[in-house]
Amino acid sequence: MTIDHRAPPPPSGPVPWDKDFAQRLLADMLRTRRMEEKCAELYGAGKIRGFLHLYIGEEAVAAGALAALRAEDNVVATYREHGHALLRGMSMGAIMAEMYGKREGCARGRGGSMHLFDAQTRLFGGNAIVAGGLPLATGLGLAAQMLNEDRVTACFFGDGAVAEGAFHESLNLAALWKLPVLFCCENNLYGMGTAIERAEAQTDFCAKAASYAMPAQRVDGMDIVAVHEATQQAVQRVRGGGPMFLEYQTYRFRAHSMFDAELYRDKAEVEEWKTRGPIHTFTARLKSEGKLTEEAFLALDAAAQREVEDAVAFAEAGGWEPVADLLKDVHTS
Amino acid sequence: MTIDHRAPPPPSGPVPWDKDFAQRLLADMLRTRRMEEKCAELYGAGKIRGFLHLYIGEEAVAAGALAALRAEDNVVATYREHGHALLRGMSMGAIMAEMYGKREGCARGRGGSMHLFDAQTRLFGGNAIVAGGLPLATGLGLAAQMLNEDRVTACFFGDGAVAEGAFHESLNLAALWKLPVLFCCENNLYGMGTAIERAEAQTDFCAKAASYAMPAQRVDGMDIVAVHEATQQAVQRVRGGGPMFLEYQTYRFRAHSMFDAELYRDKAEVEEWKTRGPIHTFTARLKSEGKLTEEAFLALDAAAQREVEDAVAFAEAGGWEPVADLLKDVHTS
Amino acid sequence: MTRRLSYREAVREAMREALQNDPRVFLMGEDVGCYGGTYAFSKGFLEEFGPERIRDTPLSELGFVGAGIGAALGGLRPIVEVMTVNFSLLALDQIVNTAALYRHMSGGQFSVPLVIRMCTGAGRQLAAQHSHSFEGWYAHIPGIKVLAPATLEDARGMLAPALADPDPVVIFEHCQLFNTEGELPDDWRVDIASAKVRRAGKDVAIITYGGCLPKALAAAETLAAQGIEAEVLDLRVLRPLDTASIVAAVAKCHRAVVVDENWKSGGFAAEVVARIMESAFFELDAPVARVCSEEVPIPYAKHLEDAALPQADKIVAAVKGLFS
Amino acid sequence: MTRRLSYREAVREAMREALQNDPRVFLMGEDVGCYGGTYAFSKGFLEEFGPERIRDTPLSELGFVGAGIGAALGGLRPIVEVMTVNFSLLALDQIVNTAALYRHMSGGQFSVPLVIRMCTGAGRQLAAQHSHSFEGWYAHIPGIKVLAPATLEDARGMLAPALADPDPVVIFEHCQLFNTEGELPDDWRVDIASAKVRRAGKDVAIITYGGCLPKALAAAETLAAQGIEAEVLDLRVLRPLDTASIVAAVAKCHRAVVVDENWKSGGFAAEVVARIMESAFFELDAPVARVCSEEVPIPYAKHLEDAALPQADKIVAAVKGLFS
Ligand SMILES: Cc1ncc(C[n+]2csc(CCOP(=O)(O)OP(=O)(O)O)c2C)c(N)n1
Ligand SMILES: Cc1ncc(C[n+]2csc(CCOP(=O)(O)OP(=O)(O)O)c2C)c(N)n1
Ligand SMILES: [Mg+2]
Ligand SMILES: [Mg+2]
Repeated sequence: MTIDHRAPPPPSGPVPWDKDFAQRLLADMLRTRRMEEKCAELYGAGKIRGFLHLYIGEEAVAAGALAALRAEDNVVATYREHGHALLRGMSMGAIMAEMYGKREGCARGRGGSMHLFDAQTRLFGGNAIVAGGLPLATGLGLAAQMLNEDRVTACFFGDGAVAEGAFHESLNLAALWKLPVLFCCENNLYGMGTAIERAEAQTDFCAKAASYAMPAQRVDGMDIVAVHEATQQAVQRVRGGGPMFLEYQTYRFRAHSMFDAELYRDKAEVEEWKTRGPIHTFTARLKSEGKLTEEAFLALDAAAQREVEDAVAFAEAGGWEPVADLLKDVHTS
Repeated sequence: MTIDHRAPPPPSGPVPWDKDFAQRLLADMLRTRRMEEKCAELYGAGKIRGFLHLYIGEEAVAAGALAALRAEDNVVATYREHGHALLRGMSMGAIMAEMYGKREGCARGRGGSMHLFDAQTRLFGGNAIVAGGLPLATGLGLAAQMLNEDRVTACFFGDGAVAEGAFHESLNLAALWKLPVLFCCENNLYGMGTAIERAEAQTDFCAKAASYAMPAQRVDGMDIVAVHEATQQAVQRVRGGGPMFLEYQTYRFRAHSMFDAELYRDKAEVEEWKTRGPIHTFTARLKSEGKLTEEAFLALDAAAQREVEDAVAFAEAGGWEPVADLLKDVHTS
Repeated sequence: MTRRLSYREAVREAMREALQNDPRVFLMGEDVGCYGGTYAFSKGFLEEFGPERIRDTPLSELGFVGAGIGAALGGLRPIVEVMTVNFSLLALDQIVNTAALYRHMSGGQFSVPLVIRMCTGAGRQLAAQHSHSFEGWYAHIPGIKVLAPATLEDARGMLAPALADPDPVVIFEHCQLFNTEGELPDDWRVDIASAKVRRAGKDVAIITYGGCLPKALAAAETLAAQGIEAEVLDLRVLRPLDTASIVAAVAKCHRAVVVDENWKSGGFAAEVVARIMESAFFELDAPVARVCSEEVPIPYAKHLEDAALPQADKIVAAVKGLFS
Repeated sequence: MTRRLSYREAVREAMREALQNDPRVFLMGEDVGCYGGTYAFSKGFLEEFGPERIRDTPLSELGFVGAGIGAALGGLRPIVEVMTVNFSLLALDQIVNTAALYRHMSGGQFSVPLVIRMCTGAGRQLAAQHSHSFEGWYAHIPGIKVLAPATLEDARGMLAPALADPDPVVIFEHCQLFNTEGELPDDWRVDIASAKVRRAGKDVAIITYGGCLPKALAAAETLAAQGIEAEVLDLRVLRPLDTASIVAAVAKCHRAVVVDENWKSGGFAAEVVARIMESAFFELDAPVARVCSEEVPIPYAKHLEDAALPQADKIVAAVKGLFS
């Protein structure tokens, strides 16, 4: 039952993509990273409040996986969804303004960090209930199937969610009805402070999927190449037939939320996983293949930083939803 | 996903028990059967009301399994628990009086058919919420483990319960903590009117158990010999180590409850399964081995019928809980 | 013109009509298909509309209610049948934390056009776990509408506006009403916004809904024979609550009894009393009384169950108490 | 003599004492162990009492609450921590249909000596899904007791009688109280049966509990400066509710405002109003007012969240409304 928390060797090997696509995905990770580093800072400054869950270290998953989706597909995410929201296509300004609680935010300040929604890019939230998004994703899949729409629903959730009854009921329904849903488990080894082997009698998640007769695959979630390729294939399979389960093995470099003293894991473990950081390892691979120069990297990074600055400026300049509108959007009319 | 609903050949083969034990288990099945046939009649006469779920056809499971337990073990059952209550040791009179709603019933008329409880024999109910007993059983196992008591908790539930989140969460907890719980799935192929292959993406329940790293075994639930032997071994294993899952393949001969028009299954299917009836096949085997004469059978049956008559007389003679005591037993004091 | 039929038939007609008129509508729940519906509401529908649209689910209340929410977001108009309110506790997280909050959390970007139907109430000797009535809980939640059809018109007429509503609607059908028969007027169309006076009176307002409506009407007849004319107000819509109709009835009668089947403490009747306190206090000639279930899990035995539930004679007694 | 400490420390002391005094007591819940408790209530306990008795659970609210019930039946005295009331919806079926009903369904053969603790309430900008207060729902259920410690004494003292109770007890700890500090008297022992007057007054009774108590006391100070002496009654025990103390406060002041953080419609305050209606109507010089949360999911932005919740100034305004 004890599983190995030590990081496997850093991702390496050839990158089977052209320069443009590879740089786009690198940029996606960089944009996410820079945005969240800024969020952490803004939290310290009291500009962002409530709970803030950073995705830092896990960027290869959202970047690699979302790039495998089409515009008409659906995305369902968790409270750790800044990356998913950004890379699905929300403007960083709308995200940042929402975290500020400003009316320029996607929910005009009602949702905050855990509730990023975007109808235009079919991002069905942000959800602060662990595993709460899975039944929803199943239903989105059902709608696509019954309406004969060619839409995959990608549903992201953590390893902790796997113990919830909602996981069980949703995977069974999706498999029973052969719904076009891709279950994307971001296994970062911990649910808050609880290591996976202290929460799961069976830590092999593929055995879990088998209990719903659902095909499953384990993927190195620190390797954006592996993530993207596996997700591409999975999405294709889901498009044609029933659901599939992907386990992305990843790691969160920061605390669970801004309140976490991290008593439950060794600094050394974190440091070891950092050597597998999705951004620097991918950067090195691209450089070694001649698909990226240091100048190009710096340009991408500078662009990301500028985007963050603009987003912050946008949020700062934003206004507050009038208190008179407090009761708005409880109902449609 | 289509599974075969046709009955396999009737149970046969040698009975590895001495005459006394074999006859006792036969008597257990007979007592249960006669009691429930009477219940059906009394329901028609309006003496028993509410929901009534008969176990007719499935008696080999409770009879065989409960005979493998000790007095200090715990039993958790469902709303289809008349057999479990009787064979765990409750008096038929207390059961019958409870179904009448009389004060001589085990819950003085408060519970009825679905809520038979007996502290003395450690029967923790009767539960009208599908899968509601599983978390409870897990906790009873936890108590035994923490208090260092040598108690197995046998938890009965149907195939329908397997789809519930409570099943998932309970099996994971029990396996994770290595609790002495025996999960006894009475797979009668239907949850109400829903055939198992229309409810479960994975109809191989052993694959389900594997997803909790829990040992599992499938047993012919119409064969009391198979049931008892497998349960014996399982109980031994549970006593020493962690939990185990047993799937008893059985069949309900009657409607789900007294309101069911049975639109969902063929009469022919029912008739075919009746050829595997646990009582007549076991009777035949015992006779062919010379462990039972026709006279002995008739004597057992007559005793069962007498017990039923006595129980009915007891219930008939019982009184009504005074309305003044309506609020009793909401709290201890 | 009117037509004789049962509450069950009225619900069936409403569902069939919805299924016929709108291809986005489908019915999903435990045993709605092959079994014919636990309470026979959908008997024959599987044959008529097929297994895609009459969708049997596994025993997974949280899962399939959540799937209904997702399906609604995805463009369908699901009618999700939760067999009984008792089992809806298992689905409450999805109803509260997803369906009800979704529109607000998304700043109005999404709404959830979902209808959930469930059987509620006691009176059939099904004992503690199968006799709940939690309408008051549901009526507490901003973001959903809560309906309690008690008449044939409402059984027939409430579904269409519920399905047309862009937000989640929960419909409670009381098990004691299914077999009641009556005359359905040809024009059975109803709103889902207002309370309705079911019997005019002037001496006391009996305010109720759902399964207690027939008991209130019976009590009113008894009282009439004794010279007390009761006005019976059927709330119909528990959220949003039609305070104006409550105030009007109290202003007319100056005395009121609130009747429902929730346990008294913290049940729905308390809210009605509080509204009267806030908006009609100076109209009152006597304190408002409540007739609710006793503070006990509902027992199986008939005499105990009867004693635990609101009954016409208890309503009569409560009304008389207001005049003594 | 008194001692300075925080609400959090008071809860910690109570738990540590229970763990030390009774080997049957153990603490179970998400992240109570390695993490040190989500709100640091059990920091250091894992080291002190070991992983058997400080038991981290998977994310399985229904499962581990149910396991707590079974463990209680099996002879232990579990303290089950449900991280917040928000997640308790997932466990509600086990709490209602098993824990609360068990004794009754078994005709008194079994009881369930279980304590469930949970964090409740809003005010920390955690938005709609993390800001619920469902105490009113729990207080509706026969078979459980519901406590709302709002003071240091209650934080320190309520756990022991709750654990000694043979039946299930649910304790709501409001998240806004955790860091409040004060003086704990040496004799902090308390009952779990009665309401308590926290401030004596004669002009108006402010009736509240939990996270709203400090707001009510602040309002009372403001009112005092304006010549209105408010009596502040802390209900403490929401089920069974101490009606006598409510009636006494109303009989003394003849005016009352009920304050809680539930949404107003169908929230706990409605029950308090209904009790006053039933038992103190003739004492009232004005209709009882309620100050509750607005009928909206709690929004994230601070100014909106503040506007959605009861606040001292709203209480002051409501009181003044009673005198105009
Ligand atoms: C139903 C529910 N229970 C508990 C929580 C509190 N909580 C928030 S995040 C979290 C850990 C979830 O872990 P995991 O699913 O692995 O996701 P990760 O945070 O690692 O991305 C917990 C326990 C919650 N939000 N919802
Ligand atoms: C949570 C819940 N959902 C629905 C029901 C209604 N119901 C009662 S029994 C039953 C079928 C259960 O099937 P199974 O578990 O296979 O047991 P069986 O009746 O076949 O013994 C259903 C749907 C219930 N009692 N509880
Ligand atoms: Mg995780
Ligand atoms: Mg079955």
